[in-house]
Amino acid sequence: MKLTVAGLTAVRGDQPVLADLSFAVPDRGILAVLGPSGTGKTTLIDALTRQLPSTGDCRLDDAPIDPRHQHLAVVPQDYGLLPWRTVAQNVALPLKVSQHHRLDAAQHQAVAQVMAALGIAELAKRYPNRLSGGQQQRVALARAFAQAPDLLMLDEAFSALDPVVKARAYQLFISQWQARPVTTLLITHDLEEALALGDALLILHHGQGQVQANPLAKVPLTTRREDARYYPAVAALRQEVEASWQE
Amino acid sequence: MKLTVAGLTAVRGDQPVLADLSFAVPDRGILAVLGPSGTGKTTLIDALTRQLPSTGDCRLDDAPIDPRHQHLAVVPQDYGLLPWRTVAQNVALPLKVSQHHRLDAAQHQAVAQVMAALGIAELAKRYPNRLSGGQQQRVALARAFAQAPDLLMLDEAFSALDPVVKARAYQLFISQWQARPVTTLLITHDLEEALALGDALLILHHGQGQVQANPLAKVPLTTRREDARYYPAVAALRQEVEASWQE
Amino acid sequence: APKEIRLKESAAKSSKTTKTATKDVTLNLGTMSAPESIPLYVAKEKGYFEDQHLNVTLQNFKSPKDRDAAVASGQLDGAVSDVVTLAAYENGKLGWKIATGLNGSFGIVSNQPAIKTVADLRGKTIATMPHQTPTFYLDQELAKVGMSEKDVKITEVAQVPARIQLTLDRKIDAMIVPDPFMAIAKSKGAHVVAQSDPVAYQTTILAVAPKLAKQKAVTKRLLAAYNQAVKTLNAGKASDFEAILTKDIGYPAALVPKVKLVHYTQAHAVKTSVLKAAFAYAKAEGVTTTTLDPANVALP
Amino acid sequence: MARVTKTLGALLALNLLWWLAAVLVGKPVLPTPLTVYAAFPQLLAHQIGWHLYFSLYRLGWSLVWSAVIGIPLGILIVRAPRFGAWVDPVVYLTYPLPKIALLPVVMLLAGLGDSAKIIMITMITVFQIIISVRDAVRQVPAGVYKQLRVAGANRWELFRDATWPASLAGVLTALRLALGTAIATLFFTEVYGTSYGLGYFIMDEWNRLDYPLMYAGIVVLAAVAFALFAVLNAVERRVLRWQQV
Amino acid sequence: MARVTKTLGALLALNLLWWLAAVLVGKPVLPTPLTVYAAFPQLLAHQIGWHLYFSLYRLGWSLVWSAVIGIPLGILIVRAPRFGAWVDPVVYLTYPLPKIALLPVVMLLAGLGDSAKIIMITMITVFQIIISVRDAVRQVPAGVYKQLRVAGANRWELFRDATWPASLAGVLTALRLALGTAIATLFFTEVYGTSYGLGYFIMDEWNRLDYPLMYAGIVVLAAVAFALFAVLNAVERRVLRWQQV
Ligand SMILES: Nc1ncnc2c1ncn2[C@@H]1O[C@H](COP(=O)(O)OP(=O)(O)OP(=O)(O)O)[C@@H](O)[C@H]1O
Ligand SMILES: Nc1ncnc2c1ncn2[C@@H]1O[C@H](COP(=O)(O)OP(=O)(O)OP(=O)(O)O)[C@@H](O)[C@H]1O
Ligand SMILES: [Mg+2]
Ligand SMILES: [Mg+2]
Repeated sequence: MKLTVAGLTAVRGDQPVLADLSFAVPDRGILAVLGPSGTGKTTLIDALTRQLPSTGDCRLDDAPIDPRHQHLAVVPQDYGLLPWRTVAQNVALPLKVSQHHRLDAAQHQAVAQVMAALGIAELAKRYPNRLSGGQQQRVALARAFAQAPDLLMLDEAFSALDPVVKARAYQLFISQWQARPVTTLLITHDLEEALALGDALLILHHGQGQVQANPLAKVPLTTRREDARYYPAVAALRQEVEASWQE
Repeated sequence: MKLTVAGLTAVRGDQPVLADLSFAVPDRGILAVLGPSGTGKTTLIDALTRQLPSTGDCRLDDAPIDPRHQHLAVVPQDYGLLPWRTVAQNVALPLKVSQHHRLDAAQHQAVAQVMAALGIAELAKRYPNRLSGGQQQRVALARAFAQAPDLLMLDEAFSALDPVVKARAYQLFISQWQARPVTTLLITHDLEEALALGDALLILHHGQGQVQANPLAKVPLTTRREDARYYPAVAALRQEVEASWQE
Repeated sequence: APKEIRLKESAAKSSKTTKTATKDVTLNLGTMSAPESIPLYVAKEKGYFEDQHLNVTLQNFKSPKDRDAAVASGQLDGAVSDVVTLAAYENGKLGWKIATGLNGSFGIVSNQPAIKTVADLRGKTIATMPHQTPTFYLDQELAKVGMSEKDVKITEVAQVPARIQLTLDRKIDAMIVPDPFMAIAKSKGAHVVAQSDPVAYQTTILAVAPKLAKQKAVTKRLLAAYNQAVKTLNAGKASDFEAILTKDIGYPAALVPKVKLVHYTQAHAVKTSVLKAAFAYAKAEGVTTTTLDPANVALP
Repeated sequence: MARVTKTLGALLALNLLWWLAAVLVGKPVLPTPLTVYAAFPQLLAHQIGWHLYFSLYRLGWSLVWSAVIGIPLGILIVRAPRFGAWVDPVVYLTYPLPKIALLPVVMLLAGLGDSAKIIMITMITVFQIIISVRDAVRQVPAGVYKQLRVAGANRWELFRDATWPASLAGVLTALRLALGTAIATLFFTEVYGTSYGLGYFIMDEWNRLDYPLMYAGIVVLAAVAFALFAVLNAVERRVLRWQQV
Repeated sequence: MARVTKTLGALLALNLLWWLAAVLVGKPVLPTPLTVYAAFPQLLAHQIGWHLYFSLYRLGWSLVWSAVIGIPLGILIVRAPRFGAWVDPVVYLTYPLPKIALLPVVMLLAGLGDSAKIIMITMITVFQIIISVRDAVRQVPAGVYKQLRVAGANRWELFRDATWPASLAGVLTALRLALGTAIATLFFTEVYGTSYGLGYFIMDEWNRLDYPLMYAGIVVLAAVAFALFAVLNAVERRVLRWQQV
């Protein structure tokens, strides 16, 4: 579904964070959101999911965004795992909650598959406080991937992973996305990640920003990181970012 | 001070995590610790700081490590900020606690400087639950940098920072380290980071690992990232890591 | 849950098999753990109430407060009470009447060897319940030797056993308690300085709710059963009623052989002079705002 | 096992202290443990079983009622803030009322039997449950609701997956407090309209100044309470497994 | 402001309910609010000021004592586990004892004066404080100690910077419960050795069956309690500022 954000304004405490922000993500588009720490990336997700009061018009296709009517999935920056639910329960919970019903056998299997792909199958019965940081992040990822949302939001969702697991998680994201393309908001500090996964980039600064195309947008997701232009583009992006964020 | 770890063995729950691990970090050395998610990097810090019962012999110079007798500083993976203390209080706290006394004027000034360098000076009076993820991490970094420890341990301490702030934090780390070199354990998933800051690398896997020299160890910290060999070394390390972690 | 009533009946079955015929009138009477309640228990145990076609339940109360709560809330048809409390009932506009005077008694008890007579109480600490019958009695005793409440130190101790203990430990010099506490205190070494005569001086009463007071025939039957019980009591000796004395009245079993029952009197009206004095006392103590008319509280 | 030995040790220590206190006081009002334990056989003759039975019956029902009223109310005050803004002051105004003063009203409505007693104990304990559950629910960090809300959880799901597990420890504290208080109030709820119950028994023996038997009753009461607390602790260990690190 | 209007609304609603109940019951035992408020002028003649003063004096001291004993004990049980393993069973065994049964012993040791009353109220409330503080401290996540320990904190610093702020909300709950309970127990602690105190006043009017005046006393008690609760709430808002998101 197409995500349209128009004139989004949000305040944290008494400090304005998002100032009349407008952008759009086409159906099945992946928008990578970059921006300095503390600029309002997480706030953007909170405002979109209505966890934070905000003004402005946020729509999925034609309907205003509402978690009770659309299916939203988020990997929050702090993972947001419920400490009193096991890993398996945490992964299954939003799916169960969003359909207000137990999982059927096919869904159970899908959950198990996602967990296996992220290497947390053998942790299924553990409680979150017995996991390492990266394992917790993978649980949060599995939880998002196990759903079939209308809008997927990842808030620095790969930051605590080692290169190998990260690559595997990218792969899983790509294959899931290819099997069932979903409009995605990908918040990251990692320029490589933004280029590797995003169709377009939004560089957020002082509560505002413009969407710009990813120079590698035409290269298929699966081969992008092998593309010769990848690392030069990272270097170019780094320069742009550094230039724009120095005040 | 020289850190010597001999035969360190630690268990989490009923699962052995560190198995007879031995390594040494020379005085003023920076050891970058890499390893797959869930392999025991955080456990290593917990064992060294005696937060987790373990067997083996861990010494700083000749004395067994003991937080009550040596001055240890940690940036934990989950930041470990006290929610009931403001940013400024959080930063000052370990310093105050380790000397069992209030800060003197010089220390207050040092604290303020570190906070300014990390761009959190204007957050001084906020409580941690009103900070963004990256801001929290910077508070944790400031807290560690404000101390003059015998052993500094950073657990993925730059993971939530945007490239600009991260570069600034690297710079701060380097300048602090040059002003007062300290034996450092740097846990990271970021190969660039390991190469940029580490003297030596420890790739931890299945609770064991060998220290290997950083190919760039001879290049000064300040110029390392501009060194022509930097990116090829990253690529090489990536290959080694991927090869060693695939089972 | 098994009903407690049934539990009691099975315990009491040894003495008498219950008649199965349903009774005309059901009455709920409140009793205190004091000798003036004994005739009621005897009437119940011997079946005198049943003979009068009364189905009586006796509700024992450990403290006057609980009894008065039950009285005020209309849970009781009659209750063992006293004249000053009756004034409070009047003050609360409950409309309760006196069915008969009872043979209760109070004593001034002390454990100080120096206190032998009421006159020795001058300046001493006396524990009681202020503004209540025990204090009313104390006032009259003091008046007899030309003293008043001002000449002693009255202190309130609501919990009777605590009162006894304080006296025994000489934390206070004397106290006013009714039987069986007097007996208990005596058995622990205290001595009685003065004691009201349960026959001549009657402040305890059986009071009845307005509804029952209006049913002349029923009160008559109630008092008939009472009189029957008094006869039985006066004919026997304390040990004949051991179960009642220990279980319902609260005498420690060891004391029963020493208990001497008073000579119980038949149902009768309380002397107007006593009522007048009690009501005057109630007015003086602020229990009531107006002086009550003794005629108003008699059965019609 | 270690817990059991520690408990036995504490029991022993408590008895020693008691014995010491009794010897120091040296009055019948505080008999030594030996005197009291010697009185234990008499308890049987006094139908201690029935006293126990009736007390447990009254305790059980009143705790069930205060839990059934208090826990939902405590949760609602926080989770339905508009409702809470009305109920909160009502709780503050009614909690400290001396419930005994309402005895006449309770008797008026419920008579002299078990229901009056159950209502009294419930009235006394329900406020403690409301307040401690409310405070526990208030301490639930806002973060735990976020994921569920984003997933479109309804009120029931928010309750089942966040509020309830997050405040369960507080609920158990509330029940512990209520249990202790309920037991301690037996002595003034079981003194009318009954001749059974541990409260009645203890007060009756007190009235007779039979201290050894009175203390024997108190010991039984303490043992019962301890057993009930142990049950609550076992429940807690089970339901709060996830907290063990 | 909104809170004030809600409170006033609740007050009004409570009075309406009371009025309705009184009309339905229709007995002097539950007078209507109007009758009770009409009796208010009489309170002055009854020296309500002194009754208030004495009750507050006793309440104040007993709460101070139970806080001074209960809070450290509750914290120590958790933070000094070896000590706790001994004390915990003692608390469980002694909490439910009917404290009134210990009245003779207390009187023996402390006489009839204010100290006996303060001891009684303290004995009743201290256990609630111990248990709820203990449970609050137990819920402090282990993580908050880590940084301090790594920095070499001593016991006092661990307490000052972690245990205490983390369990402060629980401590305030404990004080709230203790306050409510303490007020509710005045009615049986102020019935010996005194002619002053709100508990005495209420019981005395009960003895006279002067229900309007008795309820007037109860209303005063409720108002006092409400004011004290409001103070506690204000303290809480101040010290728990860091929780506001
Ligand atoms: N509290 C705990 N109880 C039991 N097991 C634990 C606990 N914490 C961590 N573990 C397990 O111990 C192992 C090592 O965890 P550790 O946190 O040291 O990993 P790590 O190397 O830091 O990983 P990451 O890079 O994901 O942070 C993991 O398998 C984890 O599941
Ligand atoms: N609960 C809060 N109350 C008040 N201010 C807040 C709160 N949370 C965040 N802020 C402030 O709002 C601003 C935006 O925060 P946000 O979390 O959206 O940043 P971000 O872009 O996600 O940063 P990061 O990359 O560090 O996660 C920051 O300046 C932060 O200090
Ligand atoms: Mg963020
Ligand atoms: Mg880790």
